[in-house]
Amino acid sequence: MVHISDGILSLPVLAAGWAITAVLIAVALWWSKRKGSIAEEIPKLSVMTAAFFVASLVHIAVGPTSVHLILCGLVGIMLGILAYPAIFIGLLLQAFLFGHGGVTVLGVNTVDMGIPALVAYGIFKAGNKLTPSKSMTSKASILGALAGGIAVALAVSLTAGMLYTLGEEYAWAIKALILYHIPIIVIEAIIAGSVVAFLARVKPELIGG
Amino acid sequence: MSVAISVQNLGYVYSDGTVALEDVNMEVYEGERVVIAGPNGAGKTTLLLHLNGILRSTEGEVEVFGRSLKRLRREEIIRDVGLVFQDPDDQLFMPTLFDDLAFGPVNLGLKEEEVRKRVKEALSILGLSGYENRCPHHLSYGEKKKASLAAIISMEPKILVLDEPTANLDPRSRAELIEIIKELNEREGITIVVATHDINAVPELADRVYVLNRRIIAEGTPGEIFNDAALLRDNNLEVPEVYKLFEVLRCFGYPCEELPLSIDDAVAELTRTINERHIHLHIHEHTHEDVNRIRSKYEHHG
Amino acid sequence: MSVAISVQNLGYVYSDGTVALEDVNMEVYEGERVVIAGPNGAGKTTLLLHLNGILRSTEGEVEVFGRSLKRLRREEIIRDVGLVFQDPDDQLFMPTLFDDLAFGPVNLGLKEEEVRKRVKEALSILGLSGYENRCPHHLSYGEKKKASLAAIISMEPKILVLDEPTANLDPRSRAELIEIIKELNEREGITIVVATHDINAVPELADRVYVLNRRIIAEGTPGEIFNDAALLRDNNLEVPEVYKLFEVLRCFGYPCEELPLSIDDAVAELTRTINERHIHLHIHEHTHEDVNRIRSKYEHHG
Amino acid sequence: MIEYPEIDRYASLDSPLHRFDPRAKLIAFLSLIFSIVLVPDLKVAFIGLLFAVFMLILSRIPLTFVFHYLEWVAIFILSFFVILIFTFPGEEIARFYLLSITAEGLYTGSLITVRAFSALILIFPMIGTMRFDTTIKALYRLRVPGSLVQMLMFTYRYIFVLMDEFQSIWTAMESRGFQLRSNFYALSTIGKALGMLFVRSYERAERVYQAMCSRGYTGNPRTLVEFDIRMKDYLLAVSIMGFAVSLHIASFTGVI
Ligand SMILES: Nc1ncnc2c1ncn2[C@@H]1O[C@H](COP(=O)(O)OP(=O)(O)OP(=O)(O)O)[C@@H](O)[C@H]1O
Ligand SMILES: Nc1ncnc2c1ncn2[C@@H]1O[C@H](COP(=O)(O)OP(=O)(O)OP(=O)(O)O)[C@@H](O)[C@H]1O
Ligand SMILES: [Mg+2]
Ligand SMILES: [Mg+2]
Repeated sequence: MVHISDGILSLPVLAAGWAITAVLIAVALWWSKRKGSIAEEIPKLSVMTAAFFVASLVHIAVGPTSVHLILCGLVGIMLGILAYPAIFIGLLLQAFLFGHGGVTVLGVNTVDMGIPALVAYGIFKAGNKLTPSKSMTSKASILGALAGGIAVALAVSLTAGMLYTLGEEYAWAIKALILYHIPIIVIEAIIAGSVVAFLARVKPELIGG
Repeated sequence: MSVAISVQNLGYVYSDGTVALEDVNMEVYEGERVVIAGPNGAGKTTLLLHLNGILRSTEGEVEVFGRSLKRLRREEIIRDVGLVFQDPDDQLFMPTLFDDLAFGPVNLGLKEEEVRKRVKEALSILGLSGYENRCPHHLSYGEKKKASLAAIISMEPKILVLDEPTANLDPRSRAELIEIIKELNEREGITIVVATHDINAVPELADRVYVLNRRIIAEGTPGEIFNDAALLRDNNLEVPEVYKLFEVLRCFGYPCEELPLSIDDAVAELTRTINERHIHLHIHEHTHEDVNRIRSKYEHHG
Repeated sequence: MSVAISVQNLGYVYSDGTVALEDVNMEVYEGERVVIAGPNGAGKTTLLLHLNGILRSTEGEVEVFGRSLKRLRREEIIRDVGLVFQDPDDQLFMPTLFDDLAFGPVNLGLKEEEVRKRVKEALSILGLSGYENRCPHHLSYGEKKKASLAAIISMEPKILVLDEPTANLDPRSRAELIEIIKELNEREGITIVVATHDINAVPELADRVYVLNRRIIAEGTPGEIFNDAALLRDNNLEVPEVYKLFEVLRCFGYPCEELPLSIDDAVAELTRTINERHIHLHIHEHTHEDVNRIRSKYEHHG
Repeated sequence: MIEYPEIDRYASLDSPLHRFDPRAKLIAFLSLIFSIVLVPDLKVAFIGLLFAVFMLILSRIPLTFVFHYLEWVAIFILSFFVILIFTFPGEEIARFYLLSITAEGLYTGSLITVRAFSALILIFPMIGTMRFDTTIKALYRLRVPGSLVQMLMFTYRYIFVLMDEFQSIWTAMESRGFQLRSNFYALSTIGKALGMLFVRSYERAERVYQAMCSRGYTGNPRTLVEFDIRMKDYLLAVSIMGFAVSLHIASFTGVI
C-alpha cells in the first residue's frame, strides 16, 4: 500500500500535504461548478467513489503477502479533475472505517495518489488525441495500461519522496518500499488496461469516449 | 434411481450472526426435478450456494453423487453442478457473449476446439445462435437471463441448479425459459434443482417440492404441498390461482378430489368429471361460509 | 372530474439513438388509479420519468393540473407528483431512514417541526414506526420497498407514480403493498399511476389500463383490455389465471358475459349467476375445439 | 468474502464516550491524534499510547473487535519497524548474522510505532462510539464544506450496496471455476469484473441522481441534526485537549 501511516512524517510535510490538498479540492470543485451544476456531479461522483472504494478492497497474492489494489490511474481516467476530491473522500473513509492510512496524513496521502490520478488523466487524454484511431479496444487497453502503470509508479515515487524528507537515514526503508511495489505496478497496469478496454467496448462514455 | 445430491444436517450462520440454515436434510435423485420453495429470506440462495461448494459449512454435509463436497476441489464440483444466479447481471461480465460462455470451459482447462464447440451448442440450445459477438450488458433482460443459463450449460453439468429462473420476466420470456429447462431435463437427462417463490411455475417445473424456511418444513409432490393450506400460510407462500378457484367451485358443489394446479390440469379434470356425469353448481346453506373461509385462508395480510 | 396528468404527443429518444417513446397520449383524472402495462423495454420507466419532469422531451407536452411542466420549476412539480423508483436502493441514498424521509420535505423548505411530523406520519402509514434510526442496508427487500414509498409519501404529493411496486416481493409483502396503495387512493384521495407487468395486480390496482409498447397501443378498463387476446399476445402480456379458467368454463357451458379477473370477482360472479339459475356443465361437440383454441391463445412460445 | 466496514458496530453501547457530544468528541480526539503523532520523545509518546488505551477501555468497545480490525495495518507498521531497526545508520547494539540493530534505529522505530498505534487506537473511541452517520453530521456541523460532507454521506451509503453487488459477481465467477492467481489471465479477468462493477455503478449513479432530483435536490446539504452540547462535554473536551498540549510541554521542557 502506498498509504503512509500516522506518526511517521514531520509537521511541515503534513501541513504542506493538507495545504496542497485543500487547494486542489477547491480548484477541482470550482472547475466543475464552472462547467455546470455541481448538483449533478455530487451524487454521481459519490457512487463512483464508492465503486472505487469497493474495488480497492480486492486483494491479490504477491509472493508471501497480499496487496490491495490502488487504482489511482483508473480513478483519474474515469473521473478527470474530480478524481482528486474523490480520492480524498475514499482515503478519508479508509482511515475512519478501516484504520488504513491515517487521519493526520490524509493530506499527504491524497497528494500521493491524487496527483498521479491527474497525470494519468492527462496521459490518457493526450494519448487519445495523438494516436490515430485504429482499433478502439486495443488502443484503449494499451493507453489504460500505460496510464495505470505510470500512475502507480508515480504514487510510489511521491510516497518515497515524502519519506525522503525525513532524512538520509531512511534510504533503506525507501528502497524496500520501492522494491515491494514493483510487482504491484505491473499488476495495476494489467488490470487498468483490461478495465479500460472493457469500458471502451461496453460503456465508452465512462472514459470520455 | 441413484442419489444425485444429498444434504445432511446442514446448518449455516452468516458472519453477522444471521442463522440462514438449520438442520437441512434433502435428497435429489438423478434425473429428477426438484423445486425449493420458500418466502423471501428463507435461505434458498444460501442453500444453493452450498450445493456447488461456494459456501462450505462446518455443520453438516453435502454429497454429490455420493462424494462429500468437503473432500472435492472446486473444479471437480463444478464439473457436476452448475449454478445459475438469480440476477443475470451478476453472471455476465465479459465484453462479448462468446467470452462469457467460454469462461467456464476455459477455467475447466478444456482445449480451444472443445470450448468453441460447447459455446456453439449452448447458444443453439438457448436459441441465441448468432449472438456470439453481442455485448451481454446490452441485451434485453429476457435475453440476459437466457445467456446466463447458456454460460452454465456450456460447462455441461450433470446437475443444474437455478435460483429464481422466472423472476422479473415478462410472460413470453418466462414461458420460453420454463420450456428450455424442461427440455434440458427430458432430452439431456440433466437433474434440475430450482429455488423459487413463483408458485405458478411449480407445477410445471417440479416432480417434488421442498418447502424451506430456514429448516425444511415439508416435502412432497406439488399437489401434496398445495393441499396443505396451513403450511403455505405459515410460510408465506401462494397457491396457484387455478387451485384456489377450484376450491371455491367445490363449495358450489363441484365434485373434485384432487384440485388441479394449472389450466391444463383443470381442462383435464373438467373433461374427466363431466364425461362421468353432468355437473350442477348450486348454493347450499353453508356455501357462503365455506367460500369466506377459503378467502380468508388466502388473505396474506392481517 | 378534472384532469390530473395529460400527456400529449410525447416522444423520447435516448442519446444512443434508442427510440423509447413515440407519440404517446394519455390522460389521468384526479383520484383515479391508472396502470401502465407493457413488456420489458416498452418505455414504461421512460414515460414515468417524464411525469415529474426528470426527463424533458422537446417533442410533445406533459401537463399536470393543466400547467405545462416546461414552464414549472422542479420544486413546483415535485409538490404535486411523487415518483417511487423500482429499485429501492436507488432511492434510499441517505444513511438513515429518518434522513431519507426528511430529505424531500427539507428540500421543499418546510419547517423542522413540520418535517418531523410528516416523517412520523409516513412511517406510521407504511407500518415502519420505530425504524427511524435504521440504516437502509440492514433492511429486508420488502422493508426497503416500503421505505422508498414512505420517502415519497412524506412529501405529500397529490399524484403518486410508482414503477413496478410489486416486483420481487413475496406474497405477503406484495399484498401489504397493494393494500397500502389502495388505501392511499381511497382515504387520502391520491391519484395513482403504476407501471407494471405483474398482471395479477392489475385488477386490484387499476380503474383504467394503458397498454404501452413505445406508443400507446390500447386503453380501457382491465376487463376490456383482457378481453382483447390479440392485443395481449402482440404485446407479450399475460391474462390473470382466473380469467383464463372462466374462459374454459364457458366452453363447458358456464353462462358468463363478463369474465371475472380475480378470485373475489369470481365468487361474486358465481353467486350472482347461480342465484339466478342452476348451472349445468356439460361437454358439447365443439367443447374440445374451443378449449384448445383458448389454450393456444395463451401459449406464449412458438 | 469482503467484510462490511462496521467500525460503528458497537455504537449502541453506553459509556462516557458514547454520551460525549459528537462535535466536541471529534475536535477533542482529532487534536489529541495530531498532538501524539508529532511528539518527538519516546517516553512521552508512550504516555500518549497509554492514554489511548485508557480511552479505548473507557469506550467499552470489545478488544477482540479492535484486534481484528487492526490486524492488517499492524502488519504494515511492524514491518516498517523491522526495516528501520536494521537499516537505520548509527551505533550498533546487537547483531544477527549479517544484520545489525542500531540504537538510533531502535529508538526511531519504536517512536514511530508507538505514535502510529496511538493514532490508530484513538480511532475507536472517536469514531466507534457513535454511528457513522452521526460522525458525518457532526462534520457537517463543524462546517466542513457542504460538497464534501454530501459526498461522504452518499459514498458511505453506496459502499454497502456496491459491496453486495461485487460480492455477487465474484461468487458467480468462482462458481464457474475462476481462481484468483497473479497471472495475466486472472488479472485481466479481474479487470473485466471490475469494469462491470464500474459500468453498473455508473448506471446506478444516473438513477440515484434522478431519484434525488425527484425529491428536490439542488446540491445544497440540508439535513436535520439534533445535537445537544452541555457543560460536561466542554469539560471533557477541554481536558482531553489539555492533555494533548501537555504532552508537548512535557517533551519540550524534558520533565519526563
Ligand atoms: N452475506 C450475507 N450476510 C449476512 N446475512 C445474509 C447474507 N446473505 C443473506 N443473508 C441473510 O440470510 C437469510 C437467508 O438469505 P437468502 O438470500 O439465502 O434467502 P432467500 O430464500 O434466497 O431469499 P430471496 O427469496 O429474497 O432470494 C436472510 O435473512 C438474509 O438476510
Ligand atoms: N439510459 C438509457 N440509454 C439508452 N437507452 C435506454 C436507457 N434507458 C432505457 N433505454 C432503452 O429504452 C427502452 C425503454 O426502456 P424503459 O426502461 O423505459 O422500459 P421499461 O418498460 O421500463 O422496461 P422494464 O419492464 O424492463 O422496466 C429500452 O429499449 C431500453 O433499452
Ligand atoms: Mg434468493
Ligand atoms: Mg422499467
